[in-house]
Order: sequence, then C-alpha cells, then structure tokens
Amino acid sequence: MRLVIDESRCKGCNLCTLVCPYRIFRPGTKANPRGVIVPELDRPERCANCRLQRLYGRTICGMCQMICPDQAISWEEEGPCEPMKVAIEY
Amino acid sequence: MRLVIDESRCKGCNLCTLVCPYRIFRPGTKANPRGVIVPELDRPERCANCRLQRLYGRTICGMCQMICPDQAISWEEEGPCEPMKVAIEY
Amino acid sequence: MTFDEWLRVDRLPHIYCAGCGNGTVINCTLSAVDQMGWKKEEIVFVSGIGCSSRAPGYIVTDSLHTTHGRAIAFATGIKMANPDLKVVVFTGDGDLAAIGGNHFIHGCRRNIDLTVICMNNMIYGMTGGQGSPTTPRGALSTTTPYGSSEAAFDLCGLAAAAGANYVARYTSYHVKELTLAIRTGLGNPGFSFIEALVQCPTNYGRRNKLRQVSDQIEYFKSHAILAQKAERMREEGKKIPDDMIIIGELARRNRPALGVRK
Amino acid sequence: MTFDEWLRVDRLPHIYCAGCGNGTVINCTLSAVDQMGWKKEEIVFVSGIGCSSRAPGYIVTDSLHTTHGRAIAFATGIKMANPDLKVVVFTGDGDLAAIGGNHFIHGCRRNIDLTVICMNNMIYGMTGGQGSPTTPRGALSTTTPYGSSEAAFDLCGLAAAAGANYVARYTSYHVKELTLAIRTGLGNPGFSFIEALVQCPTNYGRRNKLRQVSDQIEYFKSHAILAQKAERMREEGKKIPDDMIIIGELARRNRPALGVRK
Amino acid sequence: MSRIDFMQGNTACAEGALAAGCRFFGGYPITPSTEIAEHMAAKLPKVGGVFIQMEDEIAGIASVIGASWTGARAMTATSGPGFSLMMENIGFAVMTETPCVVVNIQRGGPSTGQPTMAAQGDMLQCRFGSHGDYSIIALSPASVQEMYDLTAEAFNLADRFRIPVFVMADEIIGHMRERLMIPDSVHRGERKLLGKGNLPYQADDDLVPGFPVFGKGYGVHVTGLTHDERGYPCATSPSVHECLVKRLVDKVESARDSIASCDIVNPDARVVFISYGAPSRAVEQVLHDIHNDNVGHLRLKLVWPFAESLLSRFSNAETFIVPELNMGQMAREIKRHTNRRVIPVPKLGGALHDPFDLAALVEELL
Amino acid sequence: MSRIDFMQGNTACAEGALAAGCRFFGGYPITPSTEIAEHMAAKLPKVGGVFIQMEDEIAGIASVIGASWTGARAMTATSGPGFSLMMENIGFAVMTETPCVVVNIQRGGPSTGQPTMAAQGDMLQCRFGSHGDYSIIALSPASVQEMYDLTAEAFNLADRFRIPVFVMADEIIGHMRERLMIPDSVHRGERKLLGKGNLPYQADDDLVPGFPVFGKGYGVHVTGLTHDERGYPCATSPSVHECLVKRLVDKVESARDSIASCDIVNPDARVVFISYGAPSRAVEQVLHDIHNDNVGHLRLKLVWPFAESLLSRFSNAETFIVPELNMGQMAREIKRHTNRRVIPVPKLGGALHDPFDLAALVEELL
Amino acid sequence: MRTEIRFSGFGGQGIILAAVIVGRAAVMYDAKYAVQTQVYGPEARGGASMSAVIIDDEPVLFPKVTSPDVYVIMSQEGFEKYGVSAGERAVMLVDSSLVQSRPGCRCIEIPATKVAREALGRDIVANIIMIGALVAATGVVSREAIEKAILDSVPKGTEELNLKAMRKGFELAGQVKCE
Amino acid sequence: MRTEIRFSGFGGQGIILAAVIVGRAAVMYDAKYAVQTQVYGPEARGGASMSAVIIDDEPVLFPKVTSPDVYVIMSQEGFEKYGVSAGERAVMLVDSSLVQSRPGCRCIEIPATKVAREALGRDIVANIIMIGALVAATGVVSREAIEKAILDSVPKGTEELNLKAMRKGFELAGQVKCE
Ligand SMILES: Cc1ncc(C[n+]2csc(CCOP(=O)(O)OP(=O)(O)O)c2C)c(N)n1
Ligand SMILES: Cc1ncc(C[n+]2csc(CCOP(=O)(O)OP(=O)(O)O)c2C)c(N)n1
Ligand code: SF4
Ligand code: SF4
Ligand code: SF4
Ligand code: SF4
Ligand code: SF4
Ligand code: SF4
Ligand SMILES: [Mg+2]
Ligand SMILES: [Mg+2]
Repeated sequence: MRLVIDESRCKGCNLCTLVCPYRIFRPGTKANPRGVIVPELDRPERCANCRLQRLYGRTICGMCQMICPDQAISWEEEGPCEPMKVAIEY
Repeated sequence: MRLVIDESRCKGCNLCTLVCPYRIFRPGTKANPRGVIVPELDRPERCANCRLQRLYGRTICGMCQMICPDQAISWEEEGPCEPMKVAIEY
Repeated sequence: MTFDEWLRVDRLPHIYCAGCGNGTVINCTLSAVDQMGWKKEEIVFVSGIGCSSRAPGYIVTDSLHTTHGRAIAFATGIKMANPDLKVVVFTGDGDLAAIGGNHFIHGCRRNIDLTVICMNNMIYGMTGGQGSPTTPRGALSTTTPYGSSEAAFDLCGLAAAAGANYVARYTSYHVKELTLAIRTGLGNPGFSFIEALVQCPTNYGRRNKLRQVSDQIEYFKSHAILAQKAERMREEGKKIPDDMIIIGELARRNRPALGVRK
Repeated sequence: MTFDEWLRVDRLPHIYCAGCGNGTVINCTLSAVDQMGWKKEEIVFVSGIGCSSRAPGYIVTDSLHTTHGRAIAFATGIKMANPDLKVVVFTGDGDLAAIGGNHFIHGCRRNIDLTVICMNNMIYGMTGGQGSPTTPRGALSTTTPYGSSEAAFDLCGLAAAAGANYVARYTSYHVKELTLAIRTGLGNPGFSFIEALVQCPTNYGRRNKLRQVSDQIEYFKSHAILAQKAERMREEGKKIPDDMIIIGELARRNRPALGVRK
Repeated sequence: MSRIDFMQGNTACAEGALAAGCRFFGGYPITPSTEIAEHMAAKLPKVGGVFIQMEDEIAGIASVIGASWTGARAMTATSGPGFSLMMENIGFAVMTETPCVVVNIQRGGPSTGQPTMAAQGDMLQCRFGSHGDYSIIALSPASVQEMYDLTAEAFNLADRFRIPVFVMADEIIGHMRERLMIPDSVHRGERKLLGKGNLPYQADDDLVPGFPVFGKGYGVHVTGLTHDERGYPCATSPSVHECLVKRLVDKVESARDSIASCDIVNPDARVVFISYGAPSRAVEQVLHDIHNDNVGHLRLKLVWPFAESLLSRFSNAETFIVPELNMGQMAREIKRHTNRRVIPVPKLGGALHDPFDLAALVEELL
Repeated sequence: MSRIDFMQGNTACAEGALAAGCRFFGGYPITPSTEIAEHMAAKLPKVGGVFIQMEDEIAGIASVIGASWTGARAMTATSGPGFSLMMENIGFAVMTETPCVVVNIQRGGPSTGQPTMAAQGDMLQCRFGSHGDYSIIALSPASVQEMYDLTAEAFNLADRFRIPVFVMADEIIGHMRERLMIPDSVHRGERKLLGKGNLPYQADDDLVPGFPVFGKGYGVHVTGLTHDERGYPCATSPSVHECLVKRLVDKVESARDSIASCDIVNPDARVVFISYGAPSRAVEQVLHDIHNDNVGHLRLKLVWPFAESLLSRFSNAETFIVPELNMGQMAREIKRHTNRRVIPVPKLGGALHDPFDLAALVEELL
Repeated sequence: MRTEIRFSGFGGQGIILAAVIVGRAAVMYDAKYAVQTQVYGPEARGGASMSAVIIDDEPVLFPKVTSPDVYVIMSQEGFEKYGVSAGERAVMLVDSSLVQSRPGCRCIEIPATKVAREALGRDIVANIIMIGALVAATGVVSREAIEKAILDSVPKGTEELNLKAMRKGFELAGQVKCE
Repeated sequence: MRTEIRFSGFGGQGIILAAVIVGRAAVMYDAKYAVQTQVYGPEARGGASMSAVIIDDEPVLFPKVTSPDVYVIMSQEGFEKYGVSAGERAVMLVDSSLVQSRPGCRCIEIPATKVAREALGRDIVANIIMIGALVAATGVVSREAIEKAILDSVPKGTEELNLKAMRKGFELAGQVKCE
C-alpha cells in the first residue's frame, strides 16, 4: 500500500502534519498551480497503514486520513512485485 | 368588613366553596338571570377577614379571593355603627 | 390593595370559562406586583396568543398582546430598549413551549431580565383542546384522540438547562406559594420563569376524567410534591410516581443578566 | 471502505476553507455509517443552511438541503412517513441552536429516531463570522465586536433536558471517539445528538487569537476533559475551569422513541 | 356506491384528502382550520397514515415537504397567521418542486385580526407571499362538496406539476355543514417518477421533471439553492438561475388554460359576476332570484393561475362585478387583463355580501 | 459641515439610520444584508443605542416592534428568506400601527436561491406577503447616497404613518462602494404622541392616531386582534373590523400622491423608462449615452404605494419600458394603471440589464 | 321552499347539536338540502350561543340566515341577543322554563328544561324536546327523519332517553295554544 | 473619462482592499467618482477572487464593469477566470511572480510578490505594490491620492511598510518594458 495525497483536493491545511505519530507529513514549501502548498511526505513507507493494512485487512492508524478535511489522503494498491522497503523507527 | 360576591362577575365555578376553611361558601341552588348559579354565603361574619382584617390592617386569610378566577369576591366597608356579630366556630 | 385597582373593570367579566385557573394566576401576579411596590406606569405586561395570553388585556398597565409564541422576543426588545421598564410576560404552554420554544430557551440563555409566567393547562385552550407539548403521555385531546404518544416537556427543567436565573413551579391551588414565587421572580435580576399549572375544565378536564373544576384542583392538591421532599425521596431510593407534580423553587442563581440598567 | 465510495467525487474539492473541521466530521460520519453496514439507498442526509449544512451535498445518498434551521422538522416528516429510512441530520450551531432551536428541543422531546450531528464552530461561518448561541462569552465576532456579552448554550445539556435518548460531545481532533459516538447514536433508537466542536480558522480562529488551523486543534486537545473525569473532579470539590470542553457520552437512555417501525 | 352525508366543510376537506390517498398530515392548530387537523388525527392512523402535530406551522409545512419526498401524498392546513409563517418553506417547496397541499381556511386579517370570521384576504399572499418570482396553483371551494372535491383534486395537481397547491377556502365554507355526496372513489393522478437515465432536475416536455422518491436508490441531492439539472447547487450562474426560475413559472403558467376550472352561467350576459369561494353563494342567489339572461356568472374554482382567456368567454360583457371578502384582491388581477369595466365589491369584517345589495347593483347597471 | 466618504451601500444604510436617530437594531445575519447588522453592532453601543442579534428573523422584527413601543426608532435588516419569516409580525406591526424600518437587501429567490446575487424579486411580497388586506410604504435606493438618504427618510415616514416602512434595496446597491456625501444632519420628523383625552386608537384627521409610548402612564393595551378605538379586542364585529382595516389602508393610500418621491427626466418623451433600484443605473446610462428628448425616465424612489398620477406626468408617453431584476413585478402594477403600452424587461440571475440591450430596445421603439 | 331556523341558548344546552340534527334529518333522511352554521370563538363563551339551519327542497344557495322563519330559543340571554328582533311573520319556540320574555310573533311555549328534568330526569335532553316540538309544530322535516337523525347523533346508551325526549317534544307541541 | 479596472487573485492577497483603496483615492482625494464592486459568497472561496473599480470624472452611472480598461492580475487562476478575455485595447498588470500566462493586450509585468517578500519581508503587501504600479502606469488617480487612501486603509503600525510597497510599485512600473 502506498500513502498518497490527492493534490487536486488538498488545501494545504497541514492537519495531517499535526496528527501523524511518525511525522510522515511535513509542511510543504512550494505552492502548486492552484496556489496550495501541499505537504510533503517523509518516507511514507513508515506509515503504519502502508505496512500493516494489507496484513490485518483493516486500517491500522488512519489518523491522517480521518482528520484530513478534504478527503485528500488515501492508500493506493501497489503493484505486487514492487519491493517493500520498511525501516521502522521509534 | 363584609364579604360579598359580585354577581355580575361570578361564573359559579365553586372554587371558593372548595378552599374556605370555614365553609362559608355553599354551592348555590338557583340560576341568576345570566344562567349562573352563584354560591351562597353561610354566616359570612365568620370569615377571618371580616373579623380581623381591620384589626391587623391586612388580609388575614383571603384564600377565596385569591383563588376566585373571576375577581368576584371582595370585602366591603361596613357602616361604622353596624353591629358586629361574631360567632367563632372551630 | 384591591384587584380592581389593577384591572380594567370595564372589561370584566373576562372571557375565561367558569372555573378556569388563569383568573387565579392573574390574582397571584397582581398581588405579587403590588407587593413589589411598583408603579403602574413602569410595568408592561406582554403576551402571545391563547386564553392565558389574554390576561394582559384585563390589566390597566401598558400591555402588548403579540403574535402566537413570540411574547418573549417582543419583551426582549422592550426591555433592551428601556431597561427601566419592568416587563412581565404571560404565556401558555402552547404559546411558550410549542411555537414559542425557541424564544423561551434564548430568553433563558441571555438571562434577560424578564419575569415569565406560564399558565400551563397542558392543552391548547383557546383553539378548543388540542394536545400541547406539556400534554401528558396518554392524555386525550382533540389531536390525540387515542392518547398522546409523545413525551411532555419539563418546562422548568428546560428553563434551568437553558440558563434562567430563577425557576419555580406551583399550581393554581397553591395561591400563596405561587404569589411568593412570582414576587421572588420579579425581584430577581435576569430571567425568572414561573410555571403555574392551571385547570382548564373546558378543554382538558372534560376529556380526561376531571370533569368538575374541583376535580383538577383536587388533583393538583393531591399530586403536588415539594421539590425538597422529592429530592429526599430520591436520595432514599424511593421512586416518585410519574404523575406527581414537583413544585417549589427549582433554580435560583446569579448569572450575569441582560437588560439590567447598569 | 473508502470515502470516495460515499462521496460525489465530481463535486470535490468541497467549498470548505483550508483546515475547516467540517470535512473531518464528514469523514467520521461516513466511517460510522459504513460500519453500521447500511445500504446507501436506505439513508437520507438532511441539513439546514450553513457551511456545515453543505455536507449532505457531497454524499452520494439521497439528501435534502433545506431552509435555515429547519432540518430536524423536515427530517421528522421523512422519518415519520417512512420509518425504514435511516435519517441523519447535519447542522451547525447557528442552524441548530439559533434559528432552529425550537425544532431541536422538540425533536429531543419527541425522541424521534434521528441522528443529529452538529458541527459547532461557535460562529456563523457561512455568512462571514457573526456570533452564534455557542459563541463563548467575551469572544470576538463581527456582531460582537466588543466581545460577546451573552452566555453560550450547553447544547448537550439542552438536548438531555429536552429528552434526547443519546447525547455525546467530541471535537474534530477526537476523530476515533467521534466516529464511535456517531456510530452509537446511529444504532440507538430515538433522538441521538452528537455535538462535534470544529475549528473555523476563517471566521472564528482568525478573530480569536487562534490564527493557525493547528491553534484551534491544539486548543481542543488541551482543553478537552472527559465527562467522567470532570465528574470525579466535581466530586472532589475541584473547580473545572470555564473554558474546558467536557467531552464524552453525556446521556444514554431508553425512553420510548417516535418514528421507529413497530 | 356513493353516499350522502351532512358534513362540515373542514371535515369534508379532510375526507377528500383521505380519499385522494393523503397519508401524511403535519400541522399546527389554528382557528378556523383546526377541525381538519382534528379529523386527520382521528382518521389517518386507521388507514396506515401519519398525523403529527408539529411545534409550529414552519415545522408543519417542513414535515409535509419531508414526507412528500418519501413519495407520500402529504398536506397541512392553517389560517392567516400560520400561512404567513409558512411562506419561507413554501418557497422551498416551489424551488425543490415538492408536491404538497396547503389548505388555508381564511379568516379576517391582518395579524390576529378576527380569528373566527370569514375573509379572503390571503389571495395575493398565496400568490406572492414568498420571496422571489414563482407560480403556484390555488383552488377555491364554494361549498362543502367542493371542499371534498377540490381538496382531492389539489393532490392530483400537486403531483402533476410538482408544486404546492393551495386550497384557499374561507371560514364560512370551512365551518358550515351541508349536503355532501361522497363518491365511491376519486380520480387519483400518479406522481410521475424520474425516468432511468434522466438527471433529477431534467424536465420533460411538460417542463416537469420526474420525481426521484427517497429510498429508491436515486441518490438525489435536493436543495433550495439554485441548482443545475443534476440538482447540484449552482448559485452564482445567472443563466442557470434564469432557466430554472423561468421553467418553474412556465410549467404552471403555460398550463393556465388547460387546468382552468370554473362554472360559467349566461355567457352572453352584459353584466357578469366573477366570484370564488363563499361570495359565490351570494351571487348564485342573485342569479337565482333575478333570473335575467343579461346577468352572467364566472365562478372560479381554480383561482391561480388566473386564466384570462375565461374573460373572453363573456363576449358581450360590459361590466365585471367582483364581490370578494377582501379589498379587491382578485379584482386587481382581473383589471390587468381586460379593458372592460371592473367593479370590485370589497367586503371586510366577516359577513357575506347581501344578495339584495348585489342585486341592487346589477339593477343599476342593466 | 457635510463630508465625503467612499462607502459600501450597506454601511451607508446603517449610517443613515444612525443619523436619523435609530437607537435599536434587532436582527439576524443573512447575506447580502449582514454588513448592516455588523455596522450597527459596532456603532450603536457608542451612541447609547442597543444592538441585539436575535435567535432568528421572527424574533428580530419582534424585538424591533417591542423597542418601538418604548419610543425608540428601531430597525432590522434582512434578505429574502428572513423577509419571508418576518411576514407574520409585519402584519402585527401594521395592525398595531407600530413605526419601524425593515431593510431588505434583495437576493435571488425563490428559497435559498442565489444568496450572493442581486434581485428585486420581493417587491410584491413586501406589498402582499402578510395575510389580510393592508398597505405599507416601500422605498428603493439606487445609489449608496440613497441608501443613506432613503433609510433616514424611512424613519420619518414610519413615524408619520405609524407603519412598517421598507427599504427595498438589492445586492448590487447594498454591496457596492461609491461616493457618499454625509450631510451635517438629516431631517428628523417627530413621532406624534397621543393627545391627552384621546383614545389610543382614535385617529386624527390624517387617519393616524397619536402614539402612546410605553412607560409614560398611558396604560394602553396593544393587540393584533381587531380592536376598537380604546384598543380593546373586538374581534367579531364586522363594522369595527371594516373601519379599522380601511383606515389602516387609507392612511397610506390617501397620501399616495403627497409622499411620492421620484426623479423625472424628459417628461415629454414618447418612450419612457420606469425603474427603481439598481436597474435605474442602467437606464441612466442609456439616457446619458443616447441623449434623446424622446426617451424619458421615471425613477421611483418611493415604490409603494405606487402613485399612478406619476404616469400622467408623461403626457406624450406611448410606451413605458420597465426593466426589473424580477419577472415584471412592478410592471404588473403599472399595467393596472395605464392603457399605454407597458414593456416589462425582466432579468433574473443577478446580472444587471445591459445598457446596450436597453438602448437597442429603445431604438426599435422610436 | 326555504326555511330558516335559528337556535339560541347558553353553552351546554346543545344548541349547536340541535341545529345539526335538524339539518341532518333534512339532508340524509328527507332528501332535502340544508346548511347549518353557528357562531364560533371565545367571545361566544359564557354568553349566548347561536346556531342556524336553512332547509330547502332545492340546493341552498345563500348560506346565511338573514330573517329566520322559525326561532328556537332556550335562554333569556339568547332571546335578548338573537330572538328579540324576530319578524312578525316568524314562529318562535321558547323553552318557557328559562325564557321570561315573549316575542311579537307567534310563540310556542315548551317547558323543555322543566320537563326534561322532571319527567326524564336529565336537563341535558331539553334540546331534543325542543327539536321534537319544532318538528311537530312546523313539519320542517319529517318525524321519521328527525328520529333517525337523533339516533345518529346521540351517545350510545342514551338512544331511548333521547327518543323519549323527542316524543315529549312532539306531544308538548301538540298541546300548546298559540298566542 | 470612465476607466474600468478589474483586480483578480486568490483569497488573502487583498484583492478587494486594493480596489477599495483605488476607489477611495479617486473619490476622497481626487474629487472624482468611483464605484467598487466584488464577487461575494462561499463559491468564491478557494478559487479566484475578483474585485472591480470604475473611476470617472462624472458620476458613475452603470456600476458594473463590462469591458475593463485595466486589469490587475495576481494569480494564475485569476488570470484564467477573469483576465484571459481581456480586449486588445486593455492594459494588464500581472504579478509576474505568480502568473505564468500573458494576455493578448499590453502587459506590464510586476514581480510584486517576489519583491514584497524579498525586499520588504512581507508577501502581504504585494497588493500595495500592484496598486503603486497601477497608479504609476495609468495615472488613473494621483500619487498623492493613492498615498492618502493607503494610509486610511492599512492597519496602524504598518503605514511605513505599505508606503514603501507603494513606492516600490511606482518604481517597478517605471522600469518595465511594455511588450
Ligand atoms: C401563528 C399562529 N398559529 C396558531 C394560532 C392559533 N392558536 C391560538 S391560541 C393557540 C394555542 C394556545 O395554547 P396555549 O398557549 O397553551 O394557551 P391556552 O389557550 O391553553 O391558555 C393556538 C394554536 C395562532 N393564533 N397563530
Ligand atoms: C432564514 C434565514 N436566515 C438567515 C440566513 C443566512 N444564514 C445562512 S447560514 C447562516 C448561519 C450558519 O451558521 P451555522 O449553522 O453555525 O453554520 P456554519 O456556517 O457556521 O457551519 C445564516 C445566518 C438564511 N440562509 N436563512
Ligand atoms: S490534512 Fe489533507 S488537506 Fe490538509 S494538508 Fe494534509 S492532505 Fe492536505
Ligand atoms: S495512517 Fe497514521 S501513521 Fe500512517 S501516515 Fe497517517 S497518521 Fe501517519
Ligand atoms: S370562586 Fe368566584 S367565580 Fe367561582 S363561584 Fe366563587 S365567587 Fe363565583
Ligand atoms: S377569606 Fe378565608 S375565611 Fe374568609 S371567606 Fe375567604 S376563604 Fe373563607
Ligand atoms: S378553554 Fe380552558 S384555558 Fe381557556 S378559558 Fe376555558 S378553561 Fe380557561
Ligand atoms: S467559514 Fe469556517 S466553517 Fe465555513 S468553511 Fe470556512 S472554516 Fe469552515
Ligand atoms: Mg395551554
Ligand atoms: Mg457555525
């Protein structure tokens, strides 16, 4: 699973940066063509969902997705052969 | 002081008969020209107010007057020389 | 004091049915107002529409008989524009709690310095006996011909939750207590709410096995229980039957009030 | 479940400002509804007017975007006429408690089987930041330029006093708890009221020293206190500061409900 | 088999509604309409319908609109003050194209006025009382029989045009009792449902879109904001707004002649009464008493939209006399459509026009 | 000394009210009128007045009426949906003869419609929106200057006639900013007080009774029920009702010509525009651009009661062109009063009439 | 032929029911036409109540009573408010136990309340006695029709009592002398 | 002479204030006439905001802008929505730091946001820079007038910053080459 921000929906409120326990979201720096500064992802593979959602068959953390007022955060299926590089940090 | 029912206001509800501790009001028996059966007074001199209002300078009981929804009950001044026959009953 | 001093005697007898409790509440209110020592010209009575709301029209002070349910909103304008006036609202259970429910809770929230007296006959009297928001569950009315299936409001509970400074409930049987409660309400800054349960022989009693005027008064007498006593019973784990009427002072506090001359 | 299944994606992005808490409450609601396992065609979302009340327009189910304040009255008609429909109301503090206050308390009194979710941003968002009945005393808005001088409603207290079966409060920060509360409300027969405090950076935060979206979220986080804890503190005689937000389940009972298929 | 009854107008109204399949009544009591609610409260539960007394008239009409979206035939009844309170939500029903029936048993206004006396003072209000431009249909019964018949018909019109239809009666017709022939069954039109593949606010040739009942999987969004054919809010586009509002008006106004409903007596007359509701009874008495082919009568059963073509049915008419229990509200409308003389006969206060007075007026004109 | 400012129409309206001595505002926010409330909230406390945001528009107008009985000049401001909600209490103000000012910054209707777009769709509603027969006064500003001037004047008219006076503006005039000359002081009429010995509802020659301010010992009973000259309810007497309602209407209608207020350009013209509010600005542009004595303009500042005598001021007029931001509401009224050709130019959706289109229409007609 | 009948008395006497029963008899059992009207509202409380019915072989056009042909008056106040202006050619039935005054027109005295109380034990059926007398005296509806209409209209269990009252009315009307 | 100016950008740039200041300058300090209008409503959130001002020596009659003589465009979306249709004879000032596109008409590029941030340290005064440039390039109001109007309209304490921005605008407009 791969964490993605839908740039066409995100309004740059940075609520995701506030709630992620892994600080995966970082305030962005550059406005996109719509004038929105979309957050940047810092090693999104660390996300609990990316790692474990498939395994447990349900959303594991999902805080960022729940709080994102613009329904801009989701997880995409990844191709089956894509390598899963996981580096857990505490 | 003399207890009076204003027949032009009384609607014959008999609430006065219900509350007087001395049972001074009795349900009437005959309709007046307006079709209202006004209560009758049974020895109204016994009324606490009739006897004591003047003395204490205030309403002593007044339950009948307060509850009468039609503002039909009041006390009239009596001529100074009228004899005050008082027979107290308990 | 005589009631006649306060009444437009040229309009008596009033339109109330024989034995209607509203007349008694007028007496208690006039006594209370008289006891406050207020001058007639500084008092304004305001009401909405209903039998109860006809009361101001019989009183000699300035009075405003408004639209159904809106008395408190009109009264708010009067009081805010001239805080020197003492503003008393007469209302009914339908006027206050059905169509007027919003103004009621907002009056309480603002804690505006009004005294609101609700003559709660648990029915729409004026329009001939339809159910009201205080009609007890199961009671008959022309619009609840199979017994009311809705819960009734606890008007005092609502007033307290919405923020009123003073809240009390009595019945038309409790004339002395009611008079005192109204007087206390008049004296208390902020929103004072006094609920007076009243008999409506014509439209409530007749349909609900309380055919005689005295039946409803006897009911009030036998079913009233003082708040303190109810509290004690509750503490003792005793159940208070659903049909009991909790009377007494139910809230008294000193939250900041609106419409008080600073 | 993905949110996109439930959303009219052709209408996104929605009109909410960046960082507006309403979007979060939509997420929580859709999660809760989805967890109930309800089919889309048996659900109707109803709302009044306001930013919050725009929510139903983004959801794929049937929905009725009504007039300001009247959502519960419309919803009552829907639910009574077809109790098989699951009816959920989205509303705002102004919509519910200002103009719609009467329908609110009557919905609670009737205990009609609706789930009402109030996005309380303590302000009129849609019209540009006027004070609402939940604007805290002293807070600035365009119509309280010197600080609000009126008391704010305790919406949950009011709902409970008026008779609602289920009452809970959370904030847009408490996404998991809020989702669970909504789910509980959906499952509970009778009137379920869930108050969700939400940030309105544009019209509340900006004027009240909570300029950043995160300021208001941080405020919710730091000022929320669980009902049970507050109760404990009260029992211990500790004072709970006025600006604390009591969260949690505030009433849950089983009074007879209206609009439930028998 | 039809049967005869002796019934009050208000009760007949409720019975007509029930016969038409009305299964939801949401309202608030007000004199002189209350008997309608009371009768519905007694009868609806017996036919599987719902009666609910709401907290006020605003909630009453709101609940009716809500109920209508579940597919139910739904109504409310009120009088002046309550009618005034319904104005906002009536506009909502117009904008969202919600079929519903609103009965107004008119009493003396303005304000609380004369609660127990008859009037026809709300005729222009029912046409213009909500903000913005729109059109509605209003019927006006002149007998207990028509309280039944026209109320039933109101539901058919409401469903056909997807608008609020008003039964604008008055205290006299509402409160009097008279002979009522209750038919075995009444004609029940269908509410046209939204066709598969159609957008929810995409109108058919009759300018009326099919109705997407809630709970059937249409997934429709209904809003009082200006909306496009998908039903989506679109509140800043002048063209979308213009299209929508024009269609809302046109769907009714273009049917003006085809839905017109009236009684015409002596179409060749020189002096013609135009009436609706209770004053019609006085006019009928006059025509009965004076028996003169030069005196005609146009009795409107359907008052709004006013079909001006009806006026040309009286080709010899020199004068139209319009007795109304108001200050000439429909006379105002009639005047707009004719160059012939229009004499309003306004009457306020609750009493009906005296047939003698009307006859005297006619004498003068003949 | 007067001074110049650059101000929004809504702000100018509030400033005009303050200058006229308005000391009470009770209302409820609604686009596009909200700035009026907001400005009053900021300013009233500074001049010893009261601003209160009520729980809804019903309460807003109610509080205003209450405040007026204490003698205060009082107002509210709203737009379509809120205006609809006020209808019942507007009737109460009419019936009780309570002076007050109601501003309606019109937006697109019906229903929620187009909250941010201009319209003039409530012109007939302001005349007929409450139940029963009555008359009111309505003004319609066409500039920021008139938002100030006419609002101030509204208070004088309200006091003089003891009725609700409407300032029927539109979103364009309410929201635009332009030059405003703020006069040193504005003319302030007095509210005539009840004379000693007079009954509270006993009218003087002008058909208006003196006002018995609450708190001054008049001991007056004020009711929305039909009442006699003592103010006592008397709701079943046809004659009392008729007298009362006729007087309420006549006091306004009989002053129709004397209070008429308008601008007249080229009274000898053959083609005459009639306008009020924002469309006037398009018409003024046309007249400016085409410079033709055959094209005239009647710009109404006071719209209700419509003074038909103004039409006869254009003795050569063959055609009246009436551009409105609605489907022809005042054109309807104008048609009633003239046999000359009336061409409504309705416009819905929020945009103003294009001066080119109007000019083209004129060309055709000349 | 159009017959206008006006009823008056005080609240509780069943004045309105009386008019409704007569109208019902005409419409449902005599195949005639009828319109019944009454005075509404709180102002009517306490004072005299009034109800009217118009009976005709043809449809009733103008529905209001203007100059009643027949009066049924059951209280003094009712007489003063609604009976005193009776035209010379009218007929008035008065409950002579309650109404002191007499009109200028033909008057039929029926001691209805007295008889109701003394002979039938229930004041409340005085109105039915008056209806009986009305029918007997004027024939405005048939006796069969009024009987059926009464049975339709009275509470279950009181049918016999009411029919007795009706018959008493027939009887009393047969006895009276017209002044 | 009537001059129509249209401003567009995104929310937070002070697009509306810019138009108001220009109108104010004209009316209060140049004794001209002006009408300022704007787009309202939640639909305007997020997207491009728009405001317009008409300036004239005579009273402004028709208050709406139909074919602007001058554009002040401060965002790409603003350009696309409100600037793209500019007529050939118009002049457009664009904030070249934010707007990629260029119109068919005469265009004056002002890197307002860049200058605001880099030279003045505050993005927020980009609108004042644009106003300065507008005045310098078109002379629609006088420099004295715009200065006073700016001082009237900005928060206390920011006067110097804003005047600096204005002067930057004057300056930048003087330097540009028209394409
Ligand atoms: C807007 C409006 N709706 C309805 C009515 C009709 N109406 C008059 S009084 C009343 C109910 C009054 O009930 P309540 O307030 O309990 O007074 P009561 O007569 O019982 O004292 C109603 C529904 C009205 N006058 N106005
Ligand atoms: C009858 C009526 N009055 C006023 C308005 C204007 N109005 C629209 S939304 C709103 C306030 C909304 O506040 P709230 O419910 O708290 O919603 P929010 O925008 O804050 O989410 C108001 C007053 C209206 N649309 N209709
Ligand atoms: S929470 Fe959503 S909208 Fe906000 S910055 Fe993150 S992804 Fe964007
Ligand atoms: S799901 Fe949790 S861990 Fe993963 S990105 Fe979101 S907040 Fe961070
Ligand atoms: S309480 Fe009053 S009205 Fe009732 S019977 Fe006694 S005196 Fe008469
Ligand atoms: S005052 Fe008391 S004692 Fe006297 S009559 Fe009345 S109730 Fe009886
Ligand atoms: S109907 Fe009831 S409340 Fe009204 S006057 Fe009669 S008894 Fe009193
Ligand atoms: S104004 Fe406030 S509530 Fe409305 S969308 Fe913006 S942030 Fe949300
Ligand atoms: Mg009541
Ligand atoms: Mg809000």
